[in-house]
Amino acid sequence: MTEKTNSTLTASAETTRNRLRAGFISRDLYGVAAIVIVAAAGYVLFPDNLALLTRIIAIALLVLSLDLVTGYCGVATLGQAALFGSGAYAAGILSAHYGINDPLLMTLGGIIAGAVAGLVCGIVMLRAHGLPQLVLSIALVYLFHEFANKASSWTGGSDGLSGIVLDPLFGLYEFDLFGHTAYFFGVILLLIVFALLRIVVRSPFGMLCRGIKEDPVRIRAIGASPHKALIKMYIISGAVAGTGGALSAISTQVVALDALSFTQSAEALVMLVLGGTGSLFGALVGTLVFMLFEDFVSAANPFHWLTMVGALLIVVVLFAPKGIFGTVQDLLSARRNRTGETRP
Amino acid sequence: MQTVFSIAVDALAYGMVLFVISIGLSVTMGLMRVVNLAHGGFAMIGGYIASYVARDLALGYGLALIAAVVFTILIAIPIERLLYRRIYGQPELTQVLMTIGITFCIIGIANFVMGPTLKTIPLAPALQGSADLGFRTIPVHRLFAIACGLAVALGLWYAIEKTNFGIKLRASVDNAAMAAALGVRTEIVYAVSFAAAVGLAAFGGVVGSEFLPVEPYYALRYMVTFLVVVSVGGAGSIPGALAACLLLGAIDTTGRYLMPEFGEFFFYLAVIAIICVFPRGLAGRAK
Amino acid sequence: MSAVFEVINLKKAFGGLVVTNDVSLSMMAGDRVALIGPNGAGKTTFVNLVTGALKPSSGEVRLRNEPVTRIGPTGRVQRGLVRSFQVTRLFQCMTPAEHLGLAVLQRTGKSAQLHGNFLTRPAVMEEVDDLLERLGLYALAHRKVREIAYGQQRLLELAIALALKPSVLLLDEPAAGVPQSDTGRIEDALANLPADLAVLMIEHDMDLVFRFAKRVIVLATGTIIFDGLPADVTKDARVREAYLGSYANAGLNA
Amino acid sequence: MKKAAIAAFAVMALCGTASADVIKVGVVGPFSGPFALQGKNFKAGIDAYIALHGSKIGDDTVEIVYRDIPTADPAQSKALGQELIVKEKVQYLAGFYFTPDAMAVTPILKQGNVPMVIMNAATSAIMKTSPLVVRTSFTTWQTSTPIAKVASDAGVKKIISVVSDYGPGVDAENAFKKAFEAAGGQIVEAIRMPLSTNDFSPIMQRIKDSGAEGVFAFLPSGPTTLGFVKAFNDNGLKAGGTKFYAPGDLTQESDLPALGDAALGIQTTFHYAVSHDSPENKAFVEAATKAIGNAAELSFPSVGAFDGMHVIYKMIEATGGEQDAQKAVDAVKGLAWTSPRGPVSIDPESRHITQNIYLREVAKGSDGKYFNKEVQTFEKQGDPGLAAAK
Repeated sequence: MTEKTNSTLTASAETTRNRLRAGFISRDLYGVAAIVIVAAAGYVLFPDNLALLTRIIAIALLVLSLDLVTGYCGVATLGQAALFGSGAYAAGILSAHYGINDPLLMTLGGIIAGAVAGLVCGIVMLRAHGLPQLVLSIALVYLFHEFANKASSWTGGSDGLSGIVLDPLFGLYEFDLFGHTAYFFGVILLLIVFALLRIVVRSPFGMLCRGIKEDPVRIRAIGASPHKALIKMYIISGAVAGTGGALSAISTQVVALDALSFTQSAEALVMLVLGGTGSLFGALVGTLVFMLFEDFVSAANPFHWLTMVGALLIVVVLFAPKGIFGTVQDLLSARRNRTGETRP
Repeated sequence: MQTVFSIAVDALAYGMVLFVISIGLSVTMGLMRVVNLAHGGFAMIGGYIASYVARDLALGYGLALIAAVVFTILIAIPIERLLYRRIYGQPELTQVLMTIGITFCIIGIANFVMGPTLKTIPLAPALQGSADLGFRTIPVHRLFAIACGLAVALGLWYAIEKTNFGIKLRASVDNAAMAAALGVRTEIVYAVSFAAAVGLAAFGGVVGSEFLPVEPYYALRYMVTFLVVVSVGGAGSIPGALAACLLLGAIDTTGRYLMPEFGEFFFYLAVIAIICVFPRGLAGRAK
Repeated sequence: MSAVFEVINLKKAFGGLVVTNDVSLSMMAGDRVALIGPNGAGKTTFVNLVTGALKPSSGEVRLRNEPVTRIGPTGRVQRGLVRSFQVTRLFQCMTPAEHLGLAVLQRTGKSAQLHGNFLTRPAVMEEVDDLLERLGLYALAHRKVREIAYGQQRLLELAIALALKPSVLLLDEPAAGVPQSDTGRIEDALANLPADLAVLMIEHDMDLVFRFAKRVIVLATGTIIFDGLPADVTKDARVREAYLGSYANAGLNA
Repeated sequence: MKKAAIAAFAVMALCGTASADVIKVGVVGPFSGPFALQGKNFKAGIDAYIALHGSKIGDDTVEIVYRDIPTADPAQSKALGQELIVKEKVQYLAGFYFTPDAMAVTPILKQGNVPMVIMNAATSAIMKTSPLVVRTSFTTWQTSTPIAKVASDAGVKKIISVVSDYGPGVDAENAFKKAFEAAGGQIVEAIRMPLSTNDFSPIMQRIKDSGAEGVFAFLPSGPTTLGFVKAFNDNGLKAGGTKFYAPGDLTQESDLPALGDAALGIQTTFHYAVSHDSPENKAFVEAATKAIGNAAELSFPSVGAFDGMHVIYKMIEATGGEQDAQKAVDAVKGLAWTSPRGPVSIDPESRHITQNIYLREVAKGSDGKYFNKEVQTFEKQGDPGLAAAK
């Protein structure tokens, strides 16, 4: 290797590094801006459909939380709704049984319950790997579901938990029929969670988790415990899912067993893989595309839309195997590399 | 004592039905490394075909069973060529997405073509009625299901462990490139195994239809059950799957007898306990 | 001067099969020891016992006079016992800088922090850059590992071990799988290892052993049959007996 | 400022439909998924009503907007309800197969100035959540109470209750228990089994061991009823003379072909049998069969939907097409008419339908088809569940 090419390479490493450093803030800003723009566009384009949009936000939080454990840590789970539902029920029970109707306190309750559920699920889930782990997650979500069904004096059982009353947000904004307050509340929650998660995923801890996903043996060989890190991530994930659950409880004022269901978990996983795992944007894109597509086709043909959704999933696997966002990102970076090479 | 025997017989019958339906999935997941969530969909297609042949065409149960296996495989061949072939060796989550998509399509099409009502498969006269075991009576079709389970278990064990094809299959699984270099046409091995798995699914769908009635949502309704038994057994292991089915069948049946209101708890707690003790499944091999 | 690393009467049996039989050895700071032995001698088991992946049937492992036999693999790493892998175990989607950053952060107890990024931490980056430069990987700092050559991956493997600032380093065939053209760089890197580091290298390549080691230990069927100078190893009757047949004439007479 | 904007927007949204010629009715139901059959029946009932009575009421034209909700999913239901009210500007909400789905929407009715006509969801308590709810289906209490009298009239003293472990199952158990014990009978055991039960043999063993003379059972209509009834026969309970009582969900007409001979002789009480003999029902069945395509798929939700449309038409007549939810609901309080199921009326207090409950027995017709044969009538039954829920 000659001196000259060596120094060019070194210089290019230097620029890469600077680009990366600068990229943190700008990518965060792009992300926040993108959410704000999409949220505003949703508000302007579908002012009559804010309930759907709020629901998308709640599910997006669930999918983000799933991305943390599946996308960043490589733990496949079909039981993420256990965390989401715990948050939803906690928020709902606070209001319906304890008269705590402040939406912020209810959200806090949801976050705590989600984190606790995350801890419990994490401890159990990490006993196995691969397929058996997937089955553990299924067993867990069914246990949570059954528990909620049994504790019907608290949860309303299969009739759902109703009687959730809401104080105005900050004492100012009533939760109204059109769902404006709930929508804005949801958008703000999403922005906060997104910003915090951006910080977490590029932090040393985030890097550790990516390492665990790729090779836990190597992580142990540098003296870190994958188990501890994964439990921690599960708690964070639970808090995020709990936020989504609380938002769902607040915006709909009902919580039912489906919030804790296997179906909900599986749908979340489908949305995540659809968007692309291992990236917060992927989680958001997947949720948005799936929910909007489902809403569109199920309104267009309420009787046979499932086939269309199935076809969408197949098409995505065939033509965008890394998920929608992952594949777009690959295409863009491939183009950047090409243009980079042709530059003198 | 009589009750204990009685429960044991029920558990055995239920476990065997689970085995017959799930074993095909164990083959795809363990030997072909494809998380095939559409397995229940193929079982359902088998059920529909059998129902059509036996009920609408009145051609009899035996013929219905054969037709179900043959036509389900015929339906599955283009699906394998066009879709499954694209996901061999892909990450598990991609496989999950694809096979859930296929399941949705199968459900949607079944609902459209066959309608949402339950379909039954009229049993052959010889399988109707009950047999006397001395301490209790048992429906003959349950004995038939137990026999089918044993036959399938033995047949598969023989095919995988003792035949030339089994050797090729195991070689392809362990190291596809090496097997190909040795002249094994892995594509064909995979296609044949897939067809066998689908055929088993259809067979199980028909034999098990007395327990799990055929309707469009079948494909998703029992997906979890199949996935659980296969994983608890250790994907790819015939004895493992058999043990898991019998064990879980026993736990499920006993739980439902002793404390029906906590039946679900029992079952899933048992699943968690088993996996915690055997993190790779009952017959899981270290990787 | 006391030993930094000691293995005392280590035994491991799987059922009736004894794979590590009463092995004892000790190393001082700065030692360069090669552990060799024919296939099936129990080298891999020995490494697993020492790093804590396996529990011994009896015996003890000590690091700087502290018994670590009951301490798990991660605890031993934290106490300064670091290993490299025979086949590289790296994170394919991460960059060398990230690998080293993670190792440095882990060593300094900061790998669990939920904020900030190592690229923006001067203290971490200084160390990372230093390691990258020492091993000639600086230019590749931000390439994904799957895009870089295997020889360079081996160097990175070494760099990670160094980033953990070990007192004892277990190198499992550091040059395995590397094309001939690249072995020179690996040997350079080995020659430049910190002087006070105790290194135990498990190796097949006798040329490398002779150039690197000041002391050679031969393991055969789970027992140490030779512990002495490299110059003496080929003359030892038991070593010859252990190798001849399984290893034939290869390497030894060179 | 923001509030004012919202208010202005709301006024616009609400006034927009006041003088419109097209009156939209939003129907939420399970049109896909495991309960698609019931959703299909909703649509058949609605189509039948429109086919028989036209889509015009005075100058106004009725338009139905369908929204799918495959399983109980209140969050989705609320989103759909809001969308229908705010975006589609429906004046009436109808449908609702599951209780939680209905419960999720009731809190927004008042603000949206929209009445809700429940065409199925069968939990008594829904009626208390909003004064703008009217129900034209039934409650589980309503259909499960009379069967207790049937059992005790038949001289059965000891009964074991076996229900699916979810809201309606528990309702059925309580309703039966209350009525049966009041009639002097004894519930020897009450079993709640998980909804996902596939193999009922162990349950049958429990029934055998309990020493009861009869079984009261409740399962949601669909695949599990098939397994339950078959297990009942296969395990020799039917042959052993154990009596089988259930509300009519268990023998809904669309499941009968699958149940076949196994169901023969099962006694159930319900508000509607497709075989009901009346000119109104003949006309209804003919129209509904045409709408659904396959006669074998016709089942009870269709009649709830049919009568629901009747109530909505009356509401539209009473309000002259103006959007006034309270006025619309008030107008149908006490409304009485002859439905395909027989004489019915809307109870002014509870806004729930008062109707005849029939004792039926599964029989095989001369054409080889199975049907629910009405053998006894319990006239003018209200909802006993509402009182019990208090």
